[in-house]
Amino acid sequence: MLQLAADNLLSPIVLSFVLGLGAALARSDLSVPEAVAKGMSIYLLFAIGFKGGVSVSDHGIDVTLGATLVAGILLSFALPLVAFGMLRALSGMSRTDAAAVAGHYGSISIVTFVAASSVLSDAGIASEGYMVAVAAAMEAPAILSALWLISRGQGSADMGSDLWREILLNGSIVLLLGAFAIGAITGQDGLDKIASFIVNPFQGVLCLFLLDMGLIAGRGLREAGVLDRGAIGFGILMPLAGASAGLAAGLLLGLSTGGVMLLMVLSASASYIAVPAAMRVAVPQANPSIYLTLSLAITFPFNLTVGIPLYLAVAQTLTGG
Amino acid sequence: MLQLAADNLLSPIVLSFVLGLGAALARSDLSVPEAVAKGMSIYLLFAIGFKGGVSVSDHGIDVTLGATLVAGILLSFALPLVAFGMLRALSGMSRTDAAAVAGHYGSISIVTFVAASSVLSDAGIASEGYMVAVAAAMEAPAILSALWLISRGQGSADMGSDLWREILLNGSIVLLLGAFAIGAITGQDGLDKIASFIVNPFQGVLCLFLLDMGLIAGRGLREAGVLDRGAIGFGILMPLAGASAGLAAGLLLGLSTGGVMLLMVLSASASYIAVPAAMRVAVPQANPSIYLTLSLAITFPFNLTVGIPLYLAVAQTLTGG
Amino acid sequence: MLQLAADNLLSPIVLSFVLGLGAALARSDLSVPEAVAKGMSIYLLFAIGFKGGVSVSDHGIDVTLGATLVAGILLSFALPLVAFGMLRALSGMSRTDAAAVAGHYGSISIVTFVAASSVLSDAGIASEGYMVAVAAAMEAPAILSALWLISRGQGSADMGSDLWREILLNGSIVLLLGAFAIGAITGQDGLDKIASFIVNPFQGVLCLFLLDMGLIAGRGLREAGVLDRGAIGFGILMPLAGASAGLAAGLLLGLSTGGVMLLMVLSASASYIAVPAAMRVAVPQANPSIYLTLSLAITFPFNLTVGIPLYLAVAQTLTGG
Amino acid sequence: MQTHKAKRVEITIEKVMERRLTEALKGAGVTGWSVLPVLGGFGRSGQWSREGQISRGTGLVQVVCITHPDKLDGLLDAAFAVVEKHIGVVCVTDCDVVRAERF
Amino acid sequence: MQTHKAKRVEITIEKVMERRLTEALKGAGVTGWSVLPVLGGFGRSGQWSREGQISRGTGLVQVVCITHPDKLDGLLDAAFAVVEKHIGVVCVTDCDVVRAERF
Amino acid sequence: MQTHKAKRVEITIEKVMERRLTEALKGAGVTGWSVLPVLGGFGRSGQWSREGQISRGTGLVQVVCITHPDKLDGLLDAAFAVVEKHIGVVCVTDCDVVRAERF
Ligand SMILES: Nc1ncnc2c1ncn2[C@@H]1O[C@H](COP(=O)(O)O)[C@@H](O)[C@H]1O
Ligand SMILES: Nc1ncnc2c1ncn2[C@@H]1O[C@H](COP(=O)(O)O)[C@@H](O)[C@H]1O
Ligand SMILES: Nc1ncnc2c1ncn2[C@@H]1O[C@H](COP(=O)(O)O)[C@@H](O)[C@H]1O
Ligand code: NA
Ligand code: NA
Ligand code: NA
Repeated sequence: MLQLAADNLLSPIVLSFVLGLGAALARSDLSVPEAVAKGMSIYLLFAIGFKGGVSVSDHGIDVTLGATLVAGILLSFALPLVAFGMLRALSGMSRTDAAAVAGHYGSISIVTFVAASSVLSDAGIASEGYMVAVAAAMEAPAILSALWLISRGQGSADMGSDLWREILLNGSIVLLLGAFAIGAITGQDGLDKIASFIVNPFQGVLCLFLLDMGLIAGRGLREAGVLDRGAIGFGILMPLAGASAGLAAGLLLGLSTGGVMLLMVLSASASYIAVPAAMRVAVPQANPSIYLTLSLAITFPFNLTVGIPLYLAVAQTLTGG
Repeated sequence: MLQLAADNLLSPIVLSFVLGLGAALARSDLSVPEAVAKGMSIYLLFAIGFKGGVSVSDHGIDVTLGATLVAGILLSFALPLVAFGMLRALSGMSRTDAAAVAGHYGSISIVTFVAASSVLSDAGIASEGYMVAVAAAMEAPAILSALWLISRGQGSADMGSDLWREILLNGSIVLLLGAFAIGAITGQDGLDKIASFIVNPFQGVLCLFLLDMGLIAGRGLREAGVLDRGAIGFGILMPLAGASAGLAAGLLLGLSTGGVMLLMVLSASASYIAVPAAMRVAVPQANPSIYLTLSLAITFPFNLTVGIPLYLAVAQTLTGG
Repeated sequence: MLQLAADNLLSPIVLSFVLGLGAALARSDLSVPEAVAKGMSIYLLFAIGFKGGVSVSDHGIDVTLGATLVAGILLSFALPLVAFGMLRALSGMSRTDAAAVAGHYGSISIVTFVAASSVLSDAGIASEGYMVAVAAAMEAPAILSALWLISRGQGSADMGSDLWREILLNGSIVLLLGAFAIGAITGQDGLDKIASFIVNPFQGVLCLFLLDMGLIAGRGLREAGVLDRGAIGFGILMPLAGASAGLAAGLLLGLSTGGVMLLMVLSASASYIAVPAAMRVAVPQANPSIYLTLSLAITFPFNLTVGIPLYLAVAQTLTGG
Repeated sequence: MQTHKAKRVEITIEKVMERRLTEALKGAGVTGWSVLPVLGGFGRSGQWSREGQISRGTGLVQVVCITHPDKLDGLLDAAFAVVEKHIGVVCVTDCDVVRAERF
Repeated sequence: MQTHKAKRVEITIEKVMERRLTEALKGAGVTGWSVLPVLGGFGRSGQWSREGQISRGTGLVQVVCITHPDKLDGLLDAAFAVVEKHIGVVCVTDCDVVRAERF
Repeated sequence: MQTHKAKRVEITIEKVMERRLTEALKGAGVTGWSVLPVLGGFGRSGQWSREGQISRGTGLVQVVCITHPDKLDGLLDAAFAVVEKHIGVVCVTDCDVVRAERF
């Protein structure tokens, strides 16, 4: 377990993140152009989706696929309520801000998922290929819960008729599910054709992407003054709560060791793509610095460094994997 | 033949295109940054040019090289006249618009060529390496024909003294021919040094590039209202006419199966890079929506999905390859 | 030696540079988007730094590491004085411009270093992994010498309190040293994980990067009118002087053949990233066209085509390697 | 050269609101607009920069709309309805245009 | 601070015409200009966006030129000769500059 | 719609000077600004373009700052102290803003 943690902390991907973090904190002008960051994120989504699809085409559709999708959706609905309760107890932030933050923690961070998958494949631990689809399914429901929390208070949320289409068809969901479908259709043959693009260089691209995430997290930390102490505590406790819920669900569903760990990671991670965009449109009065800083500068680093090896160790112990 | 068509339709590159198309039609916000799209197109041009050059350096210059170049240039000059006649018969568009469209169909689409090459190499069918140079040679002559068609009518085309330099030295021609020359000079040794960059990941990059082409085509289709029914029919019939001309030329020249198929593809495809730019400068009164929509949203998808396997089957049958 | 020069001149990387140069001189519109160029430079810095670090972790820290670092720093301080003297003798440029140029030649060009490393690895010649750290150490001291030269004259240099932090923490130094540290920490294990990203495609990416450098150098040459004949002579003589100083230092330090050659390359090359930025802030009255044209359009091409094989031949002869 | 009075309206707004704003402008009958990128900025909600951004929730654009003075009030009403609760700046300048029939 | 009257001319034009326009501006004796990217827009010829564009034929830029009022007419004539048949917008604003000797 | 007089200051300056300029603006008490990219340009120091630039020393940005007329003088003094020795252009336009309390 300690060995595992050390291995994880000293892997190129975590160290690349730390490099970016340090550079931003030292106010270096190191930066990754927006277009390059977007390009890498397209690459990662395409690759992880495709590989998930191929794995489903290899192993057939598991009987638990449907149940796991439902579990993921329920977790995404339910976790914001937990998060909201915790935030109101721990932190002095406004009801609206707390609800907006809560929405982020019900949803998921795809890069955390990608990093966890890459730890699994390094360790040679298999997982259900359809977890990619579960990740996609967990993106949006949390937004509904957040808006419900806001509308229950005095605040008002502005759900234009188009917002739902935008959320459900946002680029990252479409790309992830689309690549998943392509992988499932073309299977191992398709993978063979493009493996030297989406498999071999994957970890290297992930390094550079995490370098950029580190830069963003570091810039965020420099503005961490928007967070009170309770909020920071929340940013570390909530992933543990989420992971526990994911663990329980994964064990109930009888997922493999890798699958349990990935469901923990999804539940523990917080969105920084789909949910912020939806919140800016629907709840402009909520302060974006709060939810982006918590998600990117507190919870993401925590999951990447401590969370992933911890969740894996727990999943291994409890599934006997 | 049916098997071939199915294989092609279910390949990762065609499915990636379909994904982009679907995402754009569903108005997802999925998008590829302009800089990334340009970067991938530089990569594809460099790789395809280089590999063509290496193949020439391997097999020596074929006696038919010169004849094929001349044939390509003649096709590029002649096809716009065919296209113009067809358009005037089928569609109600203005003389100027028809001439501008016609210019696009005499010229070529390098991505269609790239996709066809990749189908050939998947199927293990060889082709003349110098077809890359033929592709470059076919880019520009069609522009002259289009301008001649316009000036014959009442319309006027504005050929500033610089336009020719711009057309002949446009980035994609220079890069394609330059990489071809580098490949021809450095040969197999050069290829060995950079094969893991330009050969192995090639199909994967092509997938992402076609994803973007799908997005563009899909956005185009949403504006397909600018096209009347006759114009849409033209967008499908003209590639067949072009391919037939290319087929005749290829058989006359005695090209290999792969070479015949590539000449069909070049003749069947329509430009969306060099010609639109020239038309915007020289014939601003022609409506760009018409020629871009036809070329990108009708003919490109047709060639990618139906055309390429069809042309290959025909070439195989008639060359006995 | 002639063979070596020919091999170098006819390698894909040099030919790619020549292609870019020719395209720019012919005023083609070929161009690489800024974001893509920056992305490739991040890739190259990360890869070269990482591999240097891995090599240090493999071979342990050489006793000469410290001495070589000190030598590099001294060279960076001293070479601007040589350059300034030469410029005042050869060219009619103003004292301020001469001092600004001199600063560039004390510092280093990381792409020249990368190209030289790739020639070494092609030739199977080993070198000290820590030369990457020496490269980083040589970036900044020359700036101090330049500012001292300017302040000694009537000119004034404006060293805001922040400029030093900016120079020492500029993105390329941070990335190079950071990747070096990651490579040193993760060693061969880390390299194995990302080798198919940072090792295999390296030369190919370098080709495209040099294509862009060729475009920039070519655009620069079109404005070479800002340089008098003496300045152009300086742009070729100064690298030879620098290389001689580097050679002497390398032999004194007892570096390997590859190490001597790399120290020559560092001393011979001129900055175009860190120093221009510092000069724009501190000495805005110095003309950027002069120092950028000299560095990018004269010295860089000279080193890439003639310098690198020459320095390698000399290093091999004198070290018996 | 003959020029005509017009109004140049420059609206700095979050990228996520762009489509909503331009729909509103269409509704107000404007004949065109252009969207320019914004790299970063500073305002009451702090400082931000586009570099390395991966979140869709951040980032601004500038929508520039040149319009006939008679349409200004309608345009401002429509724009303000969108911008009101959101961060952003609306700035109107007098200008002269050629080809007035276009606006 | 001492300022001087000047004119700010903003020309939105297709990228393929950029060099022709700036050559014309040089011919009209202007002392400088800046080119800004345009991400997308809407006009009589429809709506367009730069995202994922690979065609060289599309895409706009904005050329901003600050000039002395005396040079305005020459500038507009020169610019209009280029823009006339092409899509694009020309918009002139009064402005104040420091360092007037530069314009 | 109720609008208020304000000033739009547009400063075109080298990217390396951006932070120094915005710090000076903060010092002068402005409440916000936006930074726009510049792709290329022409001036007394020649022509340049951003394409393929790898040097950190080149490249311009445009800093746009909308401010209350009373703050203009302080802003110009602060900006000019930074811009003075550097290349760049400062251009001030009258404008109208909604939500005047913000500036
Ligand atoms: N006075 C101003 N001048 C120019 N841009 C501004 C101004 N105030 C705000 N902005 C822009 O609008 C964004 C949001 O402003 P705010 O709503 O004040 O946080 C800032 O980040 C700036 O990009
Ligand atoms: N009134 C306007 N205000 C701002 N930009 C405009 C306006 N009209 C046109 N444009 C820009 O100019 C482009 C071409 O316009 P048009 O020639 O009307 O099709 C549009 O796509 C916009 O980017
Ligand atoms: N009159 C002008 N109008 C607009 N931009 C200008 C003008 N003069 C200079 N610039 C911009 O400022 C940069 C530096 O100008 P200069 O200091 O004259 O070399 C140029 O490259 C342009 O981008
Ligand atoms: Na979660
Ligand atoms: Na054709
Ligand atoms: Na040097």
